[in-house]
Amino acid sequence: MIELRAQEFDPWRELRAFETAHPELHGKAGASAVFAGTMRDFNQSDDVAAMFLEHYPGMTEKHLSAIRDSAMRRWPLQAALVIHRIGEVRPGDTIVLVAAWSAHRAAAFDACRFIMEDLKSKAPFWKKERLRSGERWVDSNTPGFSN
Amino acid sequence: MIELRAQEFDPWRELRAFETAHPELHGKAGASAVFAGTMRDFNQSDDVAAMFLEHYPGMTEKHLSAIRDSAMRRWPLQAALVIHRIGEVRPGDTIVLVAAWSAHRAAAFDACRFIMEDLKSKAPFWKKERLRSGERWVDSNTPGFSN
Amino acid sequence: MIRVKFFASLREQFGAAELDLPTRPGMSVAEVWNAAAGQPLPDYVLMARNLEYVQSDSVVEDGDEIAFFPPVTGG
Amino acid sequence: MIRVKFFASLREQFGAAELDLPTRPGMSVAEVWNAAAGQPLPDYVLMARNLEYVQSDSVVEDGDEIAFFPPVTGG
Repeated sequence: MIELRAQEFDPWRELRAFETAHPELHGKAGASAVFAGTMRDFNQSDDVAAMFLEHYPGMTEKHLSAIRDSAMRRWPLQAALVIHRIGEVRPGDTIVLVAAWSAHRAAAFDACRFIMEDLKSKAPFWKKERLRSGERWVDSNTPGFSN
Repeated sequence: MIELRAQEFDPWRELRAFETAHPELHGKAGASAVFAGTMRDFNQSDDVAAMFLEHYPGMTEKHLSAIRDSAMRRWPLQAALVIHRIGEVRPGDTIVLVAAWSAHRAAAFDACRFIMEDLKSKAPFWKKERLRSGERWVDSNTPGFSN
Repeated sequence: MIRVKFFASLREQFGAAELDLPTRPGMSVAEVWNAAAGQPLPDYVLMARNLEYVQSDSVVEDGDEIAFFPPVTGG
Repeated sequence: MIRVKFFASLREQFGAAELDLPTRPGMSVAEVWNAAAGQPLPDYVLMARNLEYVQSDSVVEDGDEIAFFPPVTGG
């Protein structure tokens, strides 16, 4: 499932709801790997009061679906979920939720991270931060691997 | 936090409760990586009706705490959580929940996987499966990386 | 005609989210940028044709939607 | 005296979860196994001394808790 959300959401509640809606996972998916990205109230030493998340209607949904499909082909997943916020976001709000369910942990871990890295580097979203001193576009995402 | 649980638990509810109990994470932890391991109703082609999870009281808690402390030293984490079931477990029950909170996703992902791999390969737990045809000890865990 | 879209800082820079342009046979995405922006295409700009990433030498067709945007910062 | 513990399949194999054994000076964990199990230590068996993993040549002391168990299968 791929979804863009204009309202605040609780990632853990979404995961419960998704598993409840997919009873076929019960007793089959031995492993689920999850990533939740949250808006911090600081970035590059400045206090960030709020943020606007712009996207490209049509392309963003299409790209997220393509990432998910690609992960489903590459690993033996039983399900994969991507929810991403759009519009006005406040500190502490969840921005992105990615989850992958599989029979074994290697596939779940690898697929979850693959989806996140592709999303961070290619999915059409742009953050504009609102600081006390004014607004600014975020330049670029930091790399997702330590070395 | 490290905990052994004798009763069934919902991993997503635990994560909500943990974040509610740690308001200092709000707006600070930009990334959380989570793994939930669930009992499957099949293993090596046999139907598994139930399972008993034996542990080594004293050593198991000590080892899990040491893994968690080691992850907290190695990565800039704001929090890390490990909950593991003991005793009678049924298909669909969550066996293990690991979560790591950090300002950036690389640390959260790496730490979550590190804790899981150490837990799988070294934490003193032993699974005995109950099949229709009788009981058997699980021999060994499968490797956690694809290649 | 093709529909040209700008997003984020590029949209603000050009003061418009979208505009329509006449096409010429064999026109590339880089030439669409030149016609729309009146300046050479900067290296950092990303391009999409009909909702999929393309390179600047990709050829456009009548009826296409061509988008230009800065590096993405989602997640 | 030392306290010797067996877990999982080893516990079932020996029919006992724990037993007390007298120590000898310089006694190794492998020798504790020999004295408790009456057979050589198999390669696959894991060992802990006072709740921490040790090797089979580790020397025990009076009052120690020594545990033997098969490969772990948690998580």
